[in-house]
Order: sequence, then structure tokens, then C-alpha cells
Amino acid sequence: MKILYFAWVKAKIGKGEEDLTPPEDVRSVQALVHWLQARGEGYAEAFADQTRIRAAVNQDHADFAAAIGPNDEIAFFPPVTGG
Amino acid sequence: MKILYFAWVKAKIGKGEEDLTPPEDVRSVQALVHWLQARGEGYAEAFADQTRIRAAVNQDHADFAAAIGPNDEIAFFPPVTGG
Amino acid sequence: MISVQREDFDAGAEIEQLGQADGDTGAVVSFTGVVRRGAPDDPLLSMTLEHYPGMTEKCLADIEAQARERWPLSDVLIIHRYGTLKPSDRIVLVVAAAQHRAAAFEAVQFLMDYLKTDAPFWKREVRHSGTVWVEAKSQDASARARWTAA
Amino acid sequence: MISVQREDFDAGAEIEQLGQADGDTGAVVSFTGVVRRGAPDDPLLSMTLEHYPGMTEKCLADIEAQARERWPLSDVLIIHRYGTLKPSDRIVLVVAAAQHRAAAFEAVQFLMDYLKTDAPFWKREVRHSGTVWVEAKSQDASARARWTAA
Repeated sequence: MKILYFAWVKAKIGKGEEDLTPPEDVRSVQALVHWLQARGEGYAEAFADQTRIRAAVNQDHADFAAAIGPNDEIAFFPPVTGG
Repeated sequence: MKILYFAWVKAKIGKGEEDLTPPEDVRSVQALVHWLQARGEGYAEAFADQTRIRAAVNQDHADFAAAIGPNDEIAFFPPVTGG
Repeated sequence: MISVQREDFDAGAEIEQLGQADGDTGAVVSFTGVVRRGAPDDPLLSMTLEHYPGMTEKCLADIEAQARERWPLSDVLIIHRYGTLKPSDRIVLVVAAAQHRAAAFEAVQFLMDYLKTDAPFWKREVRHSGTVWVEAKSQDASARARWTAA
Repeated sequence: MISVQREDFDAGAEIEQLGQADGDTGAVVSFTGVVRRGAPDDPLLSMTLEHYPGMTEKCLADIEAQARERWPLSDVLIIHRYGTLKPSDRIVLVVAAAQHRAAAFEAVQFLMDYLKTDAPFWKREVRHSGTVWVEAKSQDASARARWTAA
């Protein structure tokens, strides 16, 4: 599973991209967040306030209930500020 | 009194501008229109349908009730189509 | 700033300039009016814009002042051409610069609506079928009315 | 057409091109976003726009398609820059061309509102006082909501 981080999420985690293989029971964005939170201090800090985090699955905005699979590209980032 | 005509009003009257001295009792745009209508065929034709005519007094849009005097600049034209 | 001119204008240069009007400009909205060719069975060959020199400038300066009073604008530009134009030629450019986009969008729409109903311009079209004076549109009057409604 | 690029753009050339898109284009509306210097007591030194390559293009193409479905547009252009910008630099250009002005104005406002809430860009500001990530504004969400209300 390809996981991307942007803006201050990336800064807190300390990397922009990684390939991870979460356990099989990680089947939603929410479950992935929980699993990532346990991976270390940077992750815990990045995901501490989940109201400040948005997600995309395969480059489409997705909510935390969205289903995910091993071949998906998941991204986490703060609310966007383009324009 | 300086009187200006634009667009098809000018085309019907056959001139864009003239200096005229209407009688003293011509004290409104409406009275001026009536006086002009009697000046000839072109004028009569231009002012035949007064719903199609707009006026300006001293370069401000004015309605037919507006007062006018000998030193004013009066203009007659169709509804504007700028932009 | 307003300008009533025969010559064409450079929309990009004007937008660029208004964007630099003030270190706090964040939004520049422009409207460019272009001569349309119109119905394929009776194409436009040319269009002549007549205007009322003196009153035109007065009218554009007045609508600029009204827009500046209604919205916090860092700059405003209105350029309106007159004379004979061909299809695809530019007729009018309205640009407003502001800190935020809502003010700039509203001001340009307001300016266009007022321009359509107030500025003393008249259009004569030379079409394949003959020459006609363009009639004023009732939807322009209603577009303008929305700014005085509430 | 959409473009996500580091380089600056020429708003005038783009507007010119969209005005010629089609013999029946009468209205070209543009929005140019400019980097603001901000509060005089804590001026902006630079701003870095980060984006999500791939998703950004997909998102812009999608909002362009939505706009074309809602309004009869002869052409649409969205250019969004990324990388490090200075005050007064251009960030974004949105242009819509249509037969009549209402469609062009509405489409550009719609595109900007969607861009603000949907396009995956993030701004990091280097101010005199330090470096901060720009927070999303709740008024951008409400501006977007007006397009789905009725």
C-alpha cells in the first residue's frame, strides 16, 4: 500500500511517501489511521487531532469510512488551501 | 440651446448636432420633443414612438419631465447598447 | 481609471498592472467583451460603436466611483472602444483588483451591468443581410436592477 | 485546458486565445490570484505551494468538466502554480469564455470556489515572524456550498 503525506502531516512524520503492508484487518482509512498512530511519535503527533486531517484514496477525496485495499494509494493531508 | 442626436435618431434627423432657440414656453424635455416634432418629416419620424427615445440633459440621463433652459445641452438617442 | 478609445488594448498588461496596484492585492478579475460573429446564416461583417463624447467619460467615471464606494477595491479599470470593429475584436475591458475575490467579482459584474444600461454607446451592425442598429436588451435592465433591489 | 506548473503565465495571451476560441465568444472572464504581502507589521517574505502531483491534475480536470456541464462555455483554462513565490507573484489563473457574460462570470466563480476547497494545494508562508502553514478558511467552504444549495 502506497501512503503519501503532505504539508505539516509530512513534516511531522518526516517523510512524504512510504510503501507499507498493514495487517489484513486494516480495511478502511480510519483503521489505517489507527494502525499508523501506533508506528511512532511523529505519526502519533500527525494524527493526534483527526478533525484536522483529510484523506484521499487513489487521488480522490475520501472520508475516513472509505474502504481500502493493498493496491490502493492513500494520502493524508491538512484541509487544502489552493487558489 | 445645443441639441444632439445619436444612432438612428441622428440618421432620421439627418444631423448630429444643432443650435436652436425654441420658444420660451419650451421648458421641459417633453415640450422640446413636441416642438421638434413640428420641425419637419425627419424629426416627426425620429420622435414618432417616444417609448424608443431616451434623453440626457447636460450629459446626465434625464426623463422627459426634466426641466431645461436656454444654456443646456440636450441629447436624444435610442436606449444605449454599450459593453 | 477610465478610457474611451478607438485603439485596441492589452488586457494582460492592464491585469498585470492592477495586480501590482498595492502590496495587498490578492484578486484581479477581468471581463473582456468580444465582437461575436453571430448566426452562421447571417454573419456579422463589422460593427460600428457610436458614443456621446463627454457624457461617456462622465458616465464611466461615475460608475467607477459607485463601485469603489460599494467594495474595498485597490484599483479599477474600464476601457471601452468606439469606431468600427470586426468579429473577434475586443470591445471592452473591465478589471477590478481587491484583497479578496468576492469584492473583485462583484465589482466587475456591477460595472458591466451598469455599463450595459447607462453608458451612451450604440452599436450598428453590418450583417450579410444588411445594416441594423442593435436593440437594447431587457435582460440587461434586469441584470442592473439586482444591484438596487435590497 | 488545465496546467499545473512552476513557471509564471501570461494572462493576456491566455485571455486573447480564449477570446478567439470560437467565432461566437462574446465574453471572457478571468481571475488572477496574486500573493499578498499581508499585515505590515509581519510581512510575507515568500510562500511555498506544495501539491499532490497526479491528484491535482485529476481534480482540476474534474472541476473543469463540471463547469462545462453546468454552463455553455466555448473554452475554459485553469493554470495553477506550485513552488516558491514572492509577494505580487501570480498564483492562479482561471479563464472562461462564453457567448454571454452571465455564464462566463458564474463559471469562473464556481471554478475558484471549487479550486479553493478541492484542489490539493497547501501553502507555507515565510513571514518576518516565522514559518506557518496557511489554514483553510471556513468562508471558502460556504462559498463552495452555494453551488450545491438549490
